[in-house]
Amino acid sequence: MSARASATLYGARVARASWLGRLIARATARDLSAFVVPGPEIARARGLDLRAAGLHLSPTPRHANVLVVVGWLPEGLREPAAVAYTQMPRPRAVLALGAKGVSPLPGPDVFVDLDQGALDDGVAKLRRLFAEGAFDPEAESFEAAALRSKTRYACPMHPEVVQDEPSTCPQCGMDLIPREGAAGAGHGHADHGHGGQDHAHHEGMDHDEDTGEDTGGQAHGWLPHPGGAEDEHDDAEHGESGYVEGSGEGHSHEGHGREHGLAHGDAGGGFETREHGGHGGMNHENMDQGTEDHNEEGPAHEKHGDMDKGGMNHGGHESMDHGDMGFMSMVEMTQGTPRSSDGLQMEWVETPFGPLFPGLPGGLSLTFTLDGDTVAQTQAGSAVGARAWEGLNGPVESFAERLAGLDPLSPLSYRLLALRAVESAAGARVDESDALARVGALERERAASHLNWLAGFGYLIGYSWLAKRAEELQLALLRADAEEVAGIRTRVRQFTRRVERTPLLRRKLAGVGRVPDLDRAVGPVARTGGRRIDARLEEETYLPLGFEPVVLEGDDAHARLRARLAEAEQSLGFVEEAGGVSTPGAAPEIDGASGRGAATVETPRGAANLALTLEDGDVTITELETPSARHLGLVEGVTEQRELADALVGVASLDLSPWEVVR
Amino acid sequence: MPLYVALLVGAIMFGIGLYGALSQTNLVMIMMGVEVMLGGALVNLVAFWRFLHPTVYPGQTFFLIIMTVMALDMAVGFGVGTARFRARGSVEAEEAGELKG
Amino acid sequence: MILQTAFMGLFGIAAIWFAVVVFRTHSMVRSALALLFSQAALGAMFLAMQAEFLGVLQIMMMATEMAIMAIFMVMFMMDPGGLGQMEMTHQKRLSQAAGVIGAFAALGIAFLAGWGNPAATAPGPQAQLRGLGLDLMERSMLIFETAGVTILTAMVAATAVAVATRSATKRKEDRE
Amino acid sequence: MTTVLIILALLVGAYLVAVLEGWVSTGRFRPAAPVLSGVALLGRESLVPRKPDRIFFEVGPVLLLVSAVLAAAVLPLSPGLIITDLATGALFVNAALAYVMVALLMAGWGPDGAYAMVGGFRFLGQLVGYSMPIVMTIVGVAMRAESLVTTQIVESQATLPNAVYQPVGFVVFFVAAMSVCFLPPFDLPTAPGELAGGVTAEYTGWRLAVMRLARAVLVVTLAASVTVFYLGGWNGPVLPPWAWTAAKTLAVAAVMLVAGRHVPRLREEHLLAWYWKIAIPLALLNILYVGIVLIAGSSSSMSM
Repeated sequence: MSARASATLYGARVARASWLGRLIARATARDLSAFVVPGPEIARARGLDLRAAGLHLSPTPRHANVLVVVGWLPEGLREPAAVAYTQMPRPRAVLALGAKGVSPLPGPDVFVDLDQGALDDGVAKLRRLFAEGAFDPEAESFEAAALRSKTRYACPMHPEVVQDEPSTCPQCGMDLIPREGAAGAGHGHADHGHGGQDHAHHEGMDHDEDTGEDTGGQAHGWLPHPGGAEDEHDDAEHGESGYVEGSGEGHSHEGHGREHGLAHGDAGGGFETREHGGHGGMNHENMDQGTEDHNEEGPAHEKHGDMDKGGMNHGGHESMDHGDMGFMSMVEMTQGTPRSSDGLQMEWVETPFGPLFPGLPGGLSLTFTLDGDTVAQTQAGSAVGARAWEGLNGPVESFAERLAGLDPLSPLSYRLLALRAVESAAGARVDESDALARVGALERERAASHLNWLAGFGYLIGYSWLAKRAEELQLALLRADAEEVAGIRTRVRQFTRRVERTPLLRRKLAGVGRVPDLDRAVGPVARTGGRRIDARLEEETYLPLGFEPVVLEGDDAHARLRARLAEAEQSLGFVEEAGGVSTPGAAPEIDGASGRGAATVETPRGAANLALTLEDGDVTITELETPSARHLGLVEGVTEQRELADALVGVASLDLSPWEVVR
Repeated sequence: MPLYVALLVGAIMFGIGLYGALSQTNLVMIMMGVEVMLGGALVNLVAFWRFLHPTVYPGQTFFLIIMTVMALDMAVGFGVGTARFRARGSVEAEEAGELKG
Repeated sequence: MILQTAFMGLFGIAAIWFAVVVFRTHSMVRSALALLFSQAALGAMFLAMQAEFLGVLQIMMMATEMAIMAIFMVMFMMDPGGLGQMEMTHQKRLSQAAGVIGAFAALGIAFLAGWGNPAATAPGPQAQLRGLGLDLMERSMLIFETAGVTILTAMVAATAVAVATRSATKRKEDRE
Repeated sequence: MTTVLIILALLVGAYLVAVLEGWVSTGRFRPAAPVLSGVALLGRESLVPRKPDRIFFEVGPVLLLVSAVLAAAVLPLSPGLIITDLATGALFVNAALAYVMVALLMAGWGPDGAYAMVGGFRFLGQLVGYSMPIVMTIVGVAMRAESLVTTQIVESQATLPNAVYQPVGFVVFFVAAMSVCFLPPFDLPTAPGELAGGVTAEYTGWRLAVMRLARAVLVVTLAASVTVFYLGGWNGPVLPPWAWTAAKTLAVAAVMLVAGRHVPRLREEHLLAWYWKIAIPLALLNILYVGIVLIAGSSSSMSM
């Protein structure tokens, strides 16, 4: 697909190529803004400098015209990426780096290898493509099967009645009301483990201009998981089976605008409005019906009676007999709902922050239920993690390679983990110089990883200088050879001092991201809670280096920031002492050895444990414990009842890697 | 002539505000009605100042005081509203039965 | 004079139209913003009436005031989308009657009373500002200061009422 | 004629601000970048969200632009070069800028997206913080000029700019001005990292171009108001008056743009707390201080 013959852009905008068009196309070619999938941190971890290549990074696909896909795209991200693509205004392009196959996405317009030189070439190619083919009268419209939305018909009274054809409800005889849902219903919620998650936010946009594209194809959010768009979700947990399509008959007039809200369960609506507590259905119905006919006609009451029953089935709110009161009771509406911490109940809006959220690592799917701008509930998961560790089993020769591929954010640590576990299983020993070189590589990765985290964190907290400088240092470190590391260490030290002197930084971060359950934490998160936990303490190689972990008090985002900076500097010191940054080679010579082995490596995020059995050159993982898997459980405690920005800072400060988590 | 235009506008605004304040069930909407009524009063005030006594400034002072009253009405209204919302979860007038004397 | 009347009429109609929208729309935020534009149109009308300071003040004050109204609106109604088709009025007939009677009463007074000859000119804006300032600082000082202190008291009192004390929250939790 | 000139000056200013912003954020000086990106945006589709509040969605960016231009209408570029010299000029600036918040609220509400909405309401909260200090500091300025007319305010600073005369007011006003044009660290409504662009997140194509233009004009307007109120406007030796105003305005804009890069974004709670607990008392003190200085100046019969 990449070998498209002529220089046409798949995502061209439908327009005749006039002189004006050519002018605009040329301008577009010189103004490329990129939305990076899975995320800019992956590009950085792979040593790519997108800015240097001339791409402007955009926080939302709406402002971008190039979708940059870095490396292999895991299954869970393909649909979100395709959604992001549909949400980019045309002309748009896909730039794939390193891997091509990204199924719901169209084939890449430009495909290059994963390195800086190739990236530069790719951007140049992209510019040519834009200059020549940004406007095309015959541009195809992009339509991914999974994204096509489909109109289905539901009964306003009985949400369980959903049919493909317009007809009447078998239970009450009312006309069914159309609503939109995704065709790919098979990708339901259970599949993604997301409970009531839906594409709440960023709904599709109607291409209102000049395109013949099926607007239904755009009916999905980019940040959210484009799963099934049915709205009967999450019933058990929130007792909201009383969802009713509120955008019924009388609802369509544009003049009264907002076709969603409480009386609206349409997944196609912007806000995912959820009822909490046990009496969802009822109030909806009253609202729906209570409009015009209340004061005038009698039959309305009868309807209400009907509905009361309907509601009660779902909610069991016995006393709810306001059919003849003529208005919706706010008291009853708010009665059973969970209270906000400040006692002021606001509507709960479920908002996805991920898997492609610019401030968080790509692939981390976070869903906040917002109560105003306070996070009331949190669901955290990973869209990119492995389905199961079993996928990593296999021949021992390539085992290290496979485990290293697990997490693009810290591949070396996992390679090392694999090697050590295999060696322990086979009873092999590593000589001293090798071990030292490994330490050098591991510590360099630690420093780079911390700087990479810092770049993303700086972006999240709106501290551009920090983000930029951290990125520069990280990229320089990845490209540095052994001699240059010393220079980088000095720069990191200066950087640290500068960060410590930054006004307002402490005020912003102190107290944010406290972990209520520190016992579950490992790595820097635990160490900033004053715990001296570090797998490196037990390693012999570190003894002569005089290793002492960076332990800080504070247990908040600021302490974590300082600790990571200090660790980065410390690690660079070890790299200097180790005298080399060579990556550890392939697995040692193991000839059909069998046995059980276990190893622990202090990855940049904390200790990862691996236990495996080796049998005739085949590896079977019996246990793999990663720091992010442990930390993912901390997210709720860090975010709930926090202001949105604080919650995000808290999550980011944990430095989660969604890649090393089982979905 | 312009005086009558202003008075007409003032009167209609007052009528709309009165209707709103009486018909709405929600506290905030009731307050909006009151604001519309006060707006009508403001129009009259400015018109009287401009067309009847343009050199007498207490008219403008009175305007400022009405504006203060509007702000005050907001402050007190929302204070009470928030307290009620906290206590009862509603700011519907229909549900404020216990406020009856 | 005719131009003035025309502008006053124009802004007056805008104000009335937006005021009607306030109670006609189903979206809370639209209500609040319609009220804002209604009041801003009144401010423009004041400008047309050569009350520059008052007009600008009205336009400025109302922006903030109504925006805050919008926030409370959304908060109390628990609904960003407006309640759609929900009925939120009561005693409709009575209110309509009251509104119409109120308007007609005001109109009656307006048109039946003899207002005397309208003044053709008003002092310039600079003179107005000066006059208003002097009035505030001399004759009406006590009144204005009283109003200022009153609003401060009201604000403090309202905040005190609205902010739940720790003990009150606790009591409520106990009760529940 | 003056109107055209001022609007032209505003556009040029907005252009330069855009160049500056690009320079500051990417580290590369690309004088053509704003034009390219503007033209490119015009060439892109402008999408409308699925269920927008259409009126708000369309009006938001335009209102933002209009209120920024209106505020600039009473700011003089040089003596006589002003669109309208209102008797209530200093107040009018505030009145026009109040609608920045309305515009952002509309832009946040309109597209029917959670990020945008949170952004819009965040700016409303921000307004609750900055609106009082900004008015109060202007009172200090107007007291010295004994007028709300902007040209007279500039003239009152012929000997000594207000930035020196009342430094406290200057600092408070400068900070508040940065909040009005939601520049970092006050970019709560548009936070790219926290809200993926916030109120601007749903705008694409020419609507986004309008939004960005409005934002740049807003920065120019606020920088110009700092210049007029505190830096003595057109006063200065050698250069022609308009050049002084332009140079000062650009310098202020540059400081605003650079300053934000070196501090993290503020937290909403801190923003409010600091404005109410620190800025407002400071602004009140400033008024008191100016009053005392004025009385002392007039009673000591120094011809000032």
